[in-house]
Amino acid sequence: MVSTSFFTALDRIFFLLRDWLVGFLPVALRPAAGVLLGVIAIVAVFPGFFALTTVFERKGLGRMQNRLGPNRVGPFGFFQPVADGIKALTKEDVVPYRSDRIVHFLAPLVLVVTVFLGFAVLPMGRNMVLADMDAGLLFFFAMGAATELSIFMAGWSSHNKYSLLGAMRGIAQMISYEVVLLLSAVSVVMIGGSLSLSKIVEAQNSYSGVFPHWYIFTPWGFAGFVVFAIAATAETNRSPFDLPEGESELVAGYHTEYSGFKFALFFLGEYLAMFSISGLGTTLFLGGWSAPLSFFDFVPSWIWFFGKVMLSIFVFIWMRGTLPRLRQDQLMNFAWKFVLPFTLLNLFVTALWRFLGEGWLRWAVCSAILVAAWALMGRVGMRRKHFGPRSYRYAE
Amino acid sequence: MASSPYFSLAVLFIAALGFGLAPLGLAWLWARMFSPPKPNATKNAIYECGLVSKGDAWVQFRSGYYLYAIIFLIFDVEAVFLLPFAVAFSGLSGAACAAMLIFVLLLIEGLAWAWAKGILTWA
Amino acid sequence: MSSGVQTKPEQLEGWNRPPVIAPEGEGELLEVAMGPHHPSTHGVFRMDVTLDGERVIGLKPVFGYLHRNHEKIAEQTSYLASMPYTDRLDYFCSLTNNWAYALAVEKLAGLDAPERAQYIRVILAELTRIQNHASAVGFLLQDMGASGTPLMYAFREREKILDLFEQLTGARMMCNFMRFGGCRVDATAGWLDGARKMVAGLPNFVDEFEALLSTNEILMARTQGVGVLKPDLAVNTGVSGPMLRASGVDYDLRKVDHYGIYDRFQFRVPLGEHGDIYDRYMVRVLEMRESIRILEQALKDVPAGPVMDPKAKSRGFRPKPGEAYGRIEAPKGELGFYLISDGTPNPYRYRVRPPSLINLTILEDMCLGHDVADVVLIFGSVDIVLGEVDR
Amino acid sequence: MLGEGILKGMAETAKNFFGSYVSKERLTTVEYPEERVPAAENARAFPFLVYDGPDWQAGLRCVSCQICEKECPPKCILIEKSKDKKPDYVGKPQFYPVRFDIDLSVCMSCQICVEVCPFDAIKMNTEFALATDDRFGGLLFSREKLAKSNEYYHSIHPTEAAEVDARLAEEKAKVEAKAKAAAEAAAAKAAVSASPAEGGN
Amino acid sequence: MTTPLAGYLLVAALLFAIGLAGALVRRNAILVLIGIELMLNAANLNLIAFWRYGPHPERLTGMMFAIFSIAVAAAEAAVGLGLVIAIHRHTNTTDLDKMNRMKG
Amino acid sequence: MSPIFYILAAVTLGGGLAAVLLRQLVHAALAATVAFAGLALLYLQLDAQFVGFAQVLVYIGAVAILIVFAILLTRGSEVPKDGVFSRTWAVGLVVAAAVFAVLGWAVLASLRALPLAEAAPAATVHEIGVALVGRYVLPLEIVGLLLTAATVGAVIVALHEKERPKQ
Amino acid sequence: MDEHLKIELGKQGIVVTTLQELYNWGRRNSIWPMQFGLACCAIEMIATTMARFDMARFGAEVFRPSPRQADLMIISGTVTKKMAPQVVRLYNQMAEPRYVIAMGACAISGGPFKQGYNVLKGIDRYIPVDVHIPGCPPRPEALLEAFMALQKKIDAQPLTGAGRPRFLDSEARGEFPIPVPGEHDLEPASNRGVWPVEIETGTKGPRD
Amino acid sequence: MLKTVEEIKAAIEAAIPGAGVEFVPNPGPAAEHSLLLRPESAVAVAKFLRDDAELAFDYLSNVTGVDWPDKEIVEKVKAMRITTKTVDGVEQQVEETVEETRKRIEPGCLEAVYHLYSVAKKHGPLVIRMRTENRTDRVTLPSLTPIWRGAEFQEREVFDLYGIVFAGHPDLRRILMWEEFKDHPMRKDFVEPDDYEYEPTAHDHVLKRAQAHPAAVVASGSQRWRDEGIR
Ligand code: SF4
Ligand code: SF4
Ligand code: SF4
Repeated sequence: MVSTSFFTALDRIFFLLRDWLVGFLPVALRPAAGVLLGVIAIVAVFPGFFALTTVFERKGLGRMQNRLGPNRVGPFGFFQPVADGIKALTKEDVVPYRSDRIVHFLAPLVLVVTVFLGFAVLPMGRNMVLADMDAGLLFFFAMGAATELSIFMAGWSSHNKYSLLGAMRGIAQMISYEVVLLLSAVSVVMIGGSLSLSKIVEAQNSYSGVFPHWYIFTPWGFAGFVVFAIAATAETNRSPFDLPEGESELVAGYHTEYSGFKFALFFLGEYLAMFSISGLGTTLFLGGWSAPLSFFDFVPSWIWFFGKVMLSIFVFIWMRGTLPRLRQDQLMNFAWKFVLPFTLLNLFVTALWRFLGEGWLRWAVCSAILVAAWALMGRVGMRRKHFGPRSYRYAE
Repeated sequence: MASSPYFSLAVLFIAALGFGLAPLGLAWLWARMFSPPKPNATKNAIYECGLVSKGDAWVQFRSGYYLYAIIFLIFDVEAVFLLPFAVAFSGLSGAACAAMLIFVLLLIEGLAWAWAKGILTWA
Repeated sequence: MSSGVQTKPEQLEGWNRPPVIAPEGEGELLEVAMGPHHPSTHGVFRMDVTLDGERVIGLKPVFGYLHRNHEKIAEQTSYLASMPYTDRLDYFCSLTNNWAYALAVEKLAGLDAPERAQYIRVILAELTRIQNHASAVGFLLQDMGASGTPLMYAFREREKILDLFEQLTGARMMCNFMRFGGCRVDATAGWLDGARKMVAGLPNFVDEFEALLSTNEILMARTQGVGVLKPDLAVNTGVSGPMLRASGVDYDLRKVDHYGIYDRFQFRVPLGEHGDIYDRYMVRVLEMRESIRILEQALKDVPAGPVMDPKAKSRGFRPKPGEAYGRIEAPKGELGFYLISDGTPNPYRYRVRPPSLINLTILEDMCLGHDVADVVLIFGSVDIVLGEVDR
Repeated sequence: MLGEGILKGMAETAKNFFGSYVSKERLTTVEYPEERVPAAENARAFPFLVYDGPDWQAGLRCVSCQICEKECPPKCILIEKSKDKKPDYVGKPQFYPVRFDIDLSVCMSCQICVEVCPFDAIKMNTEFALATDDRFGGLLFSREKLAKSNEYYHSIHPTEAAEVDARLAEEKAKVEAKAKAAAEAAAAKAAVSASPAEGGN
Repeated sequence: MTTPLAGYLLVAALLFAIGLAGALVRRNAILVLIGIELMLNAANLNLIAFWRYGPHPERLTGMMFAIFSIAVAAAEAAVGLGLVIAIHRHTNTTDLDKMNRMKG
Repeated sequence: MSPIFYILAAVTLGGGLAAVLLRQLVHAALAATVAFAGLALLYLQLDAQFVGFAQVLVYIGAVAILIVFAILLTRGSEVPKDGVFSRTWAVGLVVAAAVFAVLGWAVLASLRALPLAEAAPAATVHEIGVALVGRYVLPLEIVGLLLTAATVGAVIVALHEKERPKQ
Repeated sequence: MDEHLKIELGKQGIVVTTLQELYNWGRRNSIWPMQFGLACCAIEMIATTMARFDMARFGAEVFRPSPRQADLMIISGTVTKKMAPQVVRLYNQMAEPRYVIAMGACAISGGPFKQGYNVLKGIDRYIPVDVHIPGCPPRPEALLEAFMALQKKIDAQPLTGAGRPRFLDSEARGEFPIPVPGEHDLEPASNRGVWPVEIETGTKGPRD
Repeated sequence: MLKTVEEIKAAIEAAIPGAGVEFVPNPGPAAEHSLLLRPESAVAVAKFLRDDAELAFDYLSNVTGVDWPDKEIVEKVKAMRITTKTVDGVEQQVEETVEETRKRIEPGCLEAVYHLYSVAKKHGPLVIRMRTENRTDRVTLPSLTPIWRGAEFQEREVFDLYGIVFAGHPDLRRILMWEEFKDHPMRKDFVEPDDYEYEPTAHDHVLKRAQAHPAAVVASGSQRWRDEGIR
């Protein structure tokens, strides 16, 4: 079958490419060179992806707002990020006299490096993972934790009130949602049985009929995904959780005093974090690189992975185009008083899911518990904060 | 050596560092060659809405932040225990799970206590 | 100093000063200037905010960054020459400003506008109100961080209204349209048709807007119970317009003063109950709906006739000595003009009663005890325009 | 349930997103330099001086009465009256401006000069794209730059220009009629000048 | 220093000494706590090294101890820093010398 | 002993030394973070992957943040004018040096007695998980109790009286 | 001059030219305005970014609130004397290269309010302005027009040599003195370095 | 319905004996007559106006200042004068009436005008005004901010632009102009600062006004800064 082998080849295209390139080298160097190529691919692909995303975001937002968005620079405006990059490169680098120069310089680097490291454990296709580690998921979270430090460094070193306030907000927010992120991933690990992300994908890569066994299609998985999505948005400081950069109060938040390419690095870091967390969400709940329907299996796995990531990016953009921003206290209360308890509950539900065994019973029980909990907690929360729709009276 | 996963991590680390440093170096070079930086007292002062910045930004913050950090720390540690448990979960007996349940419930109790104390209310 | 002045600070009544809030936490107080260049202040406005953590315990508005000496200039030129300057007071609502000024001069000189001119005035004023409220809500949401979408929708509609303005008056924003005793030019039949068509599409827009926002949990959480203004305090502070009505006070000059021909139209005055930001938002949205009703009625039966009082003349206009205070219900509140004539071609005293400035009097009270982020919203919900605040 | 309102809002933006590909209503951008919104007939940007006939200097309607200068709210018109007179469109000798400057960097586009001019000599242009990096050279418009032909006026404000033309024609006709009547009367007078008892009206 | 274990142990000992010096030498209470954390970490390093090169790696004893130790150290840091903050609230200083002076 | 070990040791010790020596508290905290990171890498070098990452997660992700918050909460980012070292610093140094001497001697002296495993033991997360609820279940519960107690204790200590909302 | 050197120089010239082109292309197409509005004109500026006119098409919708990250200051509206020091300070705090568009009569000359005691008669008294847009307010299209004029201006700027813009010149000072509010007026009333008054005075004497 | 201004005056006088309210007619077509309050009793009267159940002027709409500069009044006066005249060779003291012109400066004043409405009763306006004794040193009036908070910013504005000092105002600072500013620009005799160095369309009255300003001296004082220039 020509077509099958063609698609298999396509699926493995990167490996074939790597092997071909590495083939020119002496055998002793080959593994190292292979790794190097993989790294280069990551370091090249994701920033490129970032550039594209900025264009798509600006255009997509434009479309939501009844306008076109950038379309003049290069074909369809796709050179816009290039121009932005050149501009950022040649822009003067202002470092306030009172700032802490070294930390000010290191902060964007720390951000970019830690975010890049997170990509190492993401399986971006069948066997396409740079470092398949036994504790991959933990590694990912460990790297995510380090980004908080870079935000603190940026905010503190700028010696600017808005920056520091923004950084403090950012850290408070990120640590709150990081707990949620971790715990919602624990559910998946409980069923998937591994911290290795490629194993987790493998576990989901099977089908009943044509339908895949993605975790999002289980009650606990769906709930986990919703919580994960909320927490991921907060982790990456995207709207409606973009408080650290809350333009309406804090000017530009922790990077107020950054200019030139250092600012661009923050921008890059933020987007890369968005990609990596989307990738993680995809891996944990959306079956990673596996095809959505069994007969789509022939499509190369990496296409599915990137497709799913793109989809989640679109949702990020979509939310940004729609939602206003929360307030700090609401954000914190939401994290600790709604999302976290719900996630903990989800842990128990996941355990229940295992102990109830196969059958419709576990579907019914688990869904009922989760829906009831969501509705009840939402209702109670809204009641306690006294908000809800209102009706109005008129004077003639 | 190259087969170790850490090797690829190290390479990635270096590459990422290079990725961050290279444009900064390029920008520095550009500034050296063509576009001289022009620092001056106003430009390099702290930005504050177009006014002269008053007071110190490094002020003392409120302990609310710290309280959240404590609870976060505890949950972080909890996750460190939960994750290996979760990995082993599918093969574990009910009793083992119960042991973990107790552990988790203990921490939840801490959370509930904090909630009741009103610490989880951001002021 | 002068004798006989007896007021002592201790005579101040309870509501005349904002409550004093003591810092709670052990954190240091942070003094932050928000403005004059600040992404969320609507123009060049500054608030010196004292923060205890993120809680506001002191707020001093600082004005004057856009003080353009409108009154002084007006006292040095003719009555007519001030008309284009009124456009630039509240630059969202040049037509209602025109009307208020024309009304005051008409009162001063004993003129009246003909029937058709009155209808055109009502149509323009209500269109102005719709675009103002839509933009105000859009800006409010912008402050809330909604990355522009509601504002874009508001401006999409606003552009349509501005097109109408431009076709009639020649300018998008600075219309300079009304004259003492009428309007400068007449509306053609084609224009009225265009206006009818435009108005027919407006309810859809308001529906869309409401679907986008009104029941959004984040919006509700951010706005309900924030920046509450009690009705008695609101009245004492001279607050007017949608803000006053959001506090539940039924005071709409269109109903109270019976100016123009508003008596002929059926419309209701929406009232809030809580006086918080959400009520201010909703009152504006509901007022848009009522304005659409007025527009539908007014556009249905515009009478034929002249648009200028034949007695009125634009050049060499010298009202008899005397004074007059004319006010209308502008989109932002009570806009008044107080004029003293000494019989010369220039007004002796020309004073604008700016609703924006006076509505801000209570800003500090509303903000105290809230979060910094709320300050921005409360400020946005007052709906001010700096051109009017500082004049 | 918590989240309903958010989903409703999301649906709204999604509608607009997809709508922008199919409906003009939802994609309102006018790509400016290539596409333009048709100018409204009444649109006004800056004033210009109307002249009749081919020669702008001879045909300027402005009689240098300086009313507009006085009435212009920000005082951005500067007129210097000529010493001599020249005939206007009806043949009446009038002063003309030897200097007529409008500082467009000050002009507030208020149209008051147009309103007060009794001679329909100054009108509003619709040209707005005057961005320049030269504040003094580029924005201080003198007579030469301000003068635009009546045809141009017709091309930008057809209705209004037609009205003005009609009014002027009417006036001219009136004046001519009057002149004719006067001439006739004079002729008649001359004819009957033999009898001194009559005339003197 | 032929065995790798010795290297690790020496590093741990050195780190321990540095931490100890920090704890003893610095005036700022927070830094003293950092010093203590370093000492605990040095101990952890010992645990892991002994686990890795010790006689019964399959029993995981050292490793498990290290994990528990991390947890305990974290808790210690939380409480310790909390104490520093509390003392700072009363004495308005984090300087141990000053604190002592104020007390006695 | 691979060169990597030396690099990591240098990073760790350098970070630790900097943490102790730097004047600016925030710098010291950041240096301590470097030391923590170096330690985590040493753990990885020792084939303790899980512990290494847990170290990063807990120390860099949480403890460092805690320290930083504590610094900002106590106005610690200003450098005190009257010196950063204790008046008894010499004594401290001597004690530390003495301790190091003893430890170093102990290490070198005792090593000879130890039988050493050279092969890397496999300690997968799974095994750790099993052990956690198996052999080490008692310590686990105790740690749970301890953590809860620590939460309560730390919160009570750090909580400001006035900030305690009335219930 | 020997051949070799000439070729070498020629090569360098080419390099510089391509660099210059790239540089100008980049900054021309990525002009991020500062989020900064002063008065009525600001509304038209906002309208320019809105759906109908959509400045985003030129890649200029990224309004940055911080002057560090912005390239273009659109002075949209009346600069009062109370505001002028802040405007100058903000301009000073922007990172080079920075451009200024004076939008509207007020920003150019004080416009309708130029007779006011608190209105600055043109921001170019204190900072150099790249493009002036007359109008009150200028139509959004006029702002787009000015934007394109600015792009053209950028395109014409050489990277080296005598004609290079101020910010590429290491001799030129980057700081513009900030006026201080005095008892009656701003002091000083203008910055002679950017406001070349002498050339113009006297050419138009007061009338009699 | 609202009482006439005269009736209100009577009501005030009945309620507050010795209030000394004066009726000021308005000759224009608007016929919004006003009441002139004496500074001593103004606060009491204002309180009465607000709290009286029938009047209930709970809403202070507008506060403004008016400047009435000193007027030079030229009048012809008939005066008796004793002159010595020689009548019939005898010097006599004779009284005779002569006309002479006299100039007299009528001191001006600053006036604060308040427009009151009632939200509760939906009536108004009632205009009340207060006058200072002169324009220079005795410019204090009582603040009505304690009665209507709506006056807070407006009184500050009047203070800023006219220089009326409102005693009892909680926060009387300049509101529109900067703190260092010295003049009160809305007064009729305010001379604008000299900053019309060059205008493309120079209008001499503007230039003249500018040059007459005392600040012209200040401007030349900044010569040093000018010479330094930049670049
Ligand atoms: S349009 Fe207005 S500002 Fe412009 S010249 Fe005419 S009168 Fe003057
Ligand atoms: S334009 Fe008209 S008003 Fe002005 S001077 Fe000429 S004729 Fe007179
Ligand atoms: S130029 Fe006109 S529209 Fe622009 S700020 Fe000035 S007055 Fe307002």
